[in-house]
Amino acid sequence: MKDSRYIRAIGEGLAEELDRDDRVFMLGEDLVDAGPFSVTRGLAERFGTRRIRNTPISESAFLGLAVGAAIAGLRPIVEVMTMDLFTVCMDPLVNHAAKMRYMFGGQYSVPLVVLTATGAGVGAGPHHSQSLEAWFAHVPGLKVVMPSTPYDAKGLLKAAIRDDDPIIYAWHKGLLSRMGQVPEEEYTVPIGVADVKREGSDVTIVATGLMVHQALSAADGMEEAGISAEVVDPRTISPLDTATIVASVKKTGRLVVVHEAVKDFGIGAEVAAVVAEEAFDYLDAPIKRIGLPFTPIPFSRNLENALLPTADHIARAAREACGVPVEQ
Amino acid sequence: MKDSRYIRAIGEGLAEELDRDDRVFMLGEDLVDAGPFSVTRGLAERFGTRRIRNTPISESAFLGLAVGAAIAGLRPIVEVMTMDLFTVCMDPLVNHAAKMRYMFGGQYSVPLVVLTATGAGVGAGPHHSQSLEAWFAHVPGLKVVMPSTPYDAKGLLKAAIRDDDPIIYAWHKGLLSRMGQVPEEEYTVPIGVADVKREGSDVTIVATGLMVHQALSAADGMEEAGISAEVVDPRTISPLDTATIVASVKKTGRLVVVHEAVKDFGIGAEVAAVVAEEAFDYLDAPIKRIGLPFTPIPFSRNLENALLPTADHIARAAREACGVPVEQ
Amino acid sequence: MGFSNERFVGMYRSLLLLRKLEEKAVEMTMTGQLWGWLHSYLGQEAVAVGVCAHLRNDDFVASTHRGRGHFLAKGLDPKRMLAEVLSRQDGVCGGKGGEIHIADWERGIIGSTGIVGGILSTATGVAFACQYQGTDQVVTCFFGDGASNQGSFHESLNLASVWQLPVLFVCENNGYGEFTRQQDSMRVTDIAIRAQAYDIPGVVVDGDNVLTVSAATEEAVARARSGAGPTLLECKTHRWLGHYTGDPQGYRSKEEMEECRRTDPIPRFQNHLMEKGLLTEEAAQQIEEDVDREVAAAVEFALDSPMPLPETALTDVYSKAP
Amino acid sequence: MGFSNERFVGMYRSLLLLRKLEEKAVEMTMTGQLWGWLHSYLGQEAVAVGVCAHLRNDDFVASTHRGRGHFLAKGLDPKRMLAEVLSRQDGVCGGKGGEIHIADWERGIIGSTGIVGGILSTATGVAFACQYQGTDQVVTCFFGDGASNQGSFHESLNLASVWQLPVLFVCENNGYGEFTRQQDSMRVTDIAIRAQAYDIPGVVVDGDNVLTVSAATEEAVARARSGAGPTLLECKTHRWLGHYTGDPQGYRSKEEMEECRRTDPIPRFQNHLMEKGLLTEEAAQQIEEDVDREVAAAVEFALDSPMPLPETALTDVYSKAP
Ligand SMILES: Cc1ncc(C[n+]2csc(CCOP(=O)(O)OP(=O)(O)O)c2C)c(N)n1
Ligand SMILES: Cc1ncc(C[n+]2csc(CCOP(=O)(O)OP(=O)(O)O)c2C)c(N)n1
Ligand SMILES: [Mg+2]
Ligand SMILES: [Mg+2]
Repeated sequence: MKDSRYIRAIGEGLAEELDRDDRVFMLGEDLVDAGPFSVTRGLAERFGTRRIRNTPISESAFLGLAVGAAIAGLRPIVEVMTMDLFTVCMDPLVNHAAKMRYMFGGQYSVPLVVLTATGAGVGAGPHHSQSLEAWFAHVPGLKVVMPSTPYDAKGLLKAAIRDDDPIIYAWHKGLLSRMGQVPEEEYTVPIGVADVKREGSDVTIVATGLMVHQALSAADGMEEAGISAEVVDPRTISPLDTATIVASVKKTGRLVVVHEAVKDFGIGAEVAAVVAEEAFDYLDAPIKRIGLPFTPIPFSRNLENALLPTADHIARAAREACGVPVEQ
Repeated sequence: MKDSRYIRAIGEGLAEELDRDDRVFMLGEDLVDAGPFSVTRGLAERFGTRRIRNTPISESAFLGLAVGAAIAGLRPIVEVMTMDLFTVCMDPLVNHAAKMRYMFGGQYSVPLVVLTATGAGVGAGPHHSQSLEAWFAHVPGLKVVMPSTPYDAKGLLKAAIRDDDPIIYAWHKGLLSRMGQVPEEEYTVPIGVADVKREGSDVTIVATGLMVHQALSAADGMEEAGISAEVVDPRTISPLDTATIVASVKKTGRLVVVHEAVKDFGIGAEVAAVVAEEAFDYLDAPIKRIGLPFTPIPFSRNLENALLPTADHIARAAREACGVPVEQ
Repeated sequence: MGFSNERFVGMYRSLLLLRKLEEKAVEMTMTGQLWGWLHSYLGQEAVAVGVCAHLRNDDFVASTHRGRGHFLAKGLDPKRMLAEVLSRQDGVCGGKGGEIHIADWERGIIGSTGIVGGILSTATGVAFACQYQGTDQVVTCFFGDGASNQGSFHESLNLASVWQLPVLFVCENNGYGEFTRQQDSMRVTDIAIRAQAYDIPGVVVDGDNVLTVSAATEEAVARARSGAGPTLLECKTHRWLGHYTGDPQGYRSKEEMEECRRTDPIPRFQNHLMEKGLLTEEAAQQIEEDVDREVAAAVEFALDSPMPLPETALTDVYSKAP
Repeated sequence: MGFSNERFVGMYRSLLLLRKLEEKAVEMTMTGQLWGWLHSYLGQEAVAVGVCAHLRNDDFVASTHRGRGHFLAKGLDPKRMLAEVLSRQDGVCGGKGGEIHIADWERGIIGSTGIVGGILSTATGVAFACQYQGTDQVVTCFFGDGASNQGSFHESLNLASVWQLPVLFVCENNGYGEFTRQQDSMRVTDIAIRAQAYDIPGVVVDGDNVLTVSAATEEAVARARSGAGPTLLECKTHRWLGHYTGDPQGYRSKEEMEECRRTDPIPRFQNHLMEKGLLTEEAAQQIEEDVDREVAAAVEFALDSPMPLPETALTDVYSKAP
């Protein structure tokens, strides 16, 4: 094991897979000069511009091109700079990548990874801060992963690149410089398997992306109040590992779901619905959901901060679920 | 009251509002010749091609154009032929129509109605059958309505045209020729208000679009088994009338949610989550959700039929919730 | 063109097969044997045949909702194609795709999709893979005049130009997008002029003449194969029927509907072959009978094929079943 | 151009205001007083000033992430603009928009958004409303060279052409989209050539010369106002700094970065005015002092303005609060 930053772990995952398999290549805006987030730093020098390509500002065409390349046997990794920008390229993803295998009767697969930055909190404003994973999770044929640690970031990325189906890999801008342990040796993290990031017995907190860390700090803070919180990180949003979530709730009897996307019609609703269906008899309290209020994300720092879910919100909800509310 | 077809009710709603207000106009492909679904039949003859316009096959630009026209004081109605085609025009809707009022500090509104056909069951295949309302319901700034009867179709349409914010109006292809009572006199159906389509005391069935009718027939069928089902049609998906739904579940103690969209991460999850949060103590059974299995929609009639939710599915779920399962 | 006589006669046969199979499909739609809508290719056959005459087996095509001509010309078995149009189990996509969504990867048919313009970038991507892997295969992407107003047209042609990809963009200009005339959706007469926006060749040909289509294609394919990049080829042609079978065509005059059949590519090519002495009356007769037999066999095969098993509705969503 | 002397001097003042306010904003970013990134307009001032000189108060502009020049030239109060860039309560959008998302409807500033190419269709829609309502207002839509590769460019220009809408598309070609050179994202040298795809005029001018920009705009605006439809005007200009403030510009040589300042529009125009006797040293001095005062006042105003109240984060989502 070694200590590594999240961004470094992503870079390593990319480099290792590019090294392993010539069919792997990358497309996106400004990748050669490492893009605004520097995720691809050093890759063009090492692998050349045949494999690390700058594109015109034509997301729809270059994502569609990647779909074609994937069908023809390559394994493209495409960067769509931020998740907000999928609005200009939903079609190659949703109507083509996701459905071509099915509608043509399984004649071919579309092994494609779409790398994208999600998340708010960095002053990027209404058009560069959205979390839209719920859209993609609702599309059969796609998979969606959201790593919260350097370990998961590298392991899920490598697994995604080796997977035969189209995958959205949404990393969080607020995690870029977060440190964590990463194995020295080769490993992958399986797609579709949740991770219990902290064990506990009183309440289950299901959290994704940056919110995993808010949930962990809320859980730490609740210890002194005598509440033992379990934090489950689905890691893969679709297919969702409902077994792990349901098992946790059966153990704790209480559920808080938290994500950074707007609460309404977000992935937290699916988690809550699954539990209300499959662990109903084990629930001791109403399910709580936490997410962004139903508004776009404003630019101003203090407005943004007024909206984003925090450890404090999570702790309050968890304590309320446990019948130990904080006095106001 | 008079008997009217769903399609006729939509056409009347359009004509009345075009007649009432010169700022109202329509854009879309082949509207002048009434489009493949004939929703706009007769309108070009009556209102001329200044107000009923054919567009090039450029959904992104003509929807964006409508956003600009709305900002500048007009009240556009845009047709995006089927809901599947939003994949090529999410940006003007999600990043522009939905957010411009907010991000510019409320300087203007974007009064825009986007008419679109949703739904499967007519052999339209994987690219013309999807129900994607969950995407739009997850976007702050947008509203979403889904009328299930001629009455609601006309009333919601007129209300939507008069509303100052962008609204997706998703009508169902399978309802086009459905008959129903429509008032002779002027009326609107308020946005954001659910309708209890059938009263009952044992189980609440929340259903949208075409599924309202499947739910009603399931409810009728359950009567002989002594189960009294209440059918709630939200009519507006966003903002969702959670008060009506929660009140119904508080009365019945049981909930089945059904929609035609794929079940996973669909709007049924939100309904279930809201109830699991707000009516938890009133629930006597696990919440059941019914929707399309997690697959694209195939072309073949018998494959399509194998996937679509039916009255039978609904009845089984409702009976199970009530503890009166059908023997297999 | 350095084609052998047999090759020319083969093209004639191909035109006839496209025509006759399509007439049959239209008839089956009108008589309710076909579920869904049919977007007839009648009248446009010279484009598919003229273009595909220059493609190798290992080259690729991408197609549209009006794609049966392209599929047949690229070698898709008429039986399995018709079975798919009838959404049967033995259809080339097992009944999941139907009329509009057809692929046959083994024959280099990438696919056709229901999103106008949607396949252009996919096709460009297959061309990218050819270049990336250093093969000399080329990709042909068919699309309509209406599709050239989609953003994907612009972005895909630009991308193909920037990377000089081996792709031939064939715009079948039949003058209509659904019920709307070309002149109501753009002010240019020749869509080929749009090639200038990407600094690639833009060529206009009579799309109802299989020889002019073929000659222009020969050049464009050679160009693509040699690494010199994409071409935009506009073929002016005619859609004999409505947008789909059953379209009442209130937007089109009777005269126009008759007029547009005047340039029928089949008698034109037949006359040419006969004048050149490449085809005799007897040979033509023989070919026609042969094609009739093939069409009849396809119809029989398709109608005999069962509907797909309901449980197959759940397969093929992912590469590995969960 | 039939401009009065005052008008020319006003343009000079405007250039100076854009430059100096922008220098200040860059400085404030480098010193951490500004939250977020800043996309500097330094070097491109002649485009905004030359174009907006021909717009009436009731005309419209739509802008980009690099929009401060357009806003000021169209009359946005520097105070309220800078306050928005600093995301303060008195910002023209109440701090919700910030640097990239600014509108001032009262001054005909439709808005700028974070989606490259996204505003082109919106702007076209405002032009549609002008035509629909029979006014003679015109809309100018600014965008970059990189944006011309987006599908929205293609679709919007085509739509504006089909309906002959009163809109002027101004492409500010600064040779880069973020860190990528124009020649790596398209093979055409002049983006204006793309106008041919829509049968509208495409004009190329030296964008660092306020007079050539102004002359071309005059013609295009007159055209639009008279109902003759859209124009694509390409202004070749230079982005002095990186894509955003702090961009290390590893992709650009030192020489290029120095070289690109050679065509500085301000001394060029100043010399011209002085040669023509329209500006004296003293007048220039006076204007500069005046502009300095205005910039200082804007800075003071913006820094004095409080951060927006947290509860305003929840307002303005819908027209009526639920
Ligand atoms: C993005 C999109 N918009 C609209 C449609 C509906 N539609 C199907 S075919 C068609 C016309 C296409 O015209 P053209 O490209 O000229 O092809 P043709 O039908 O003439 O072969 C339209 C508008 C669609 N399928 N996809
Ligand atoms: C659709 C979209 N793709 C990518 C980006 C990221 N991005 C922001 S500015 C920019 C470059 C734009 O280049 P250009 O249009 O030439 O304008 P300039 O920055 O040179 O003024 C890019 C790629 C974005 N905001 N939107
Ligand atoms: Mg056509
Ligand atoms: Mg630029």
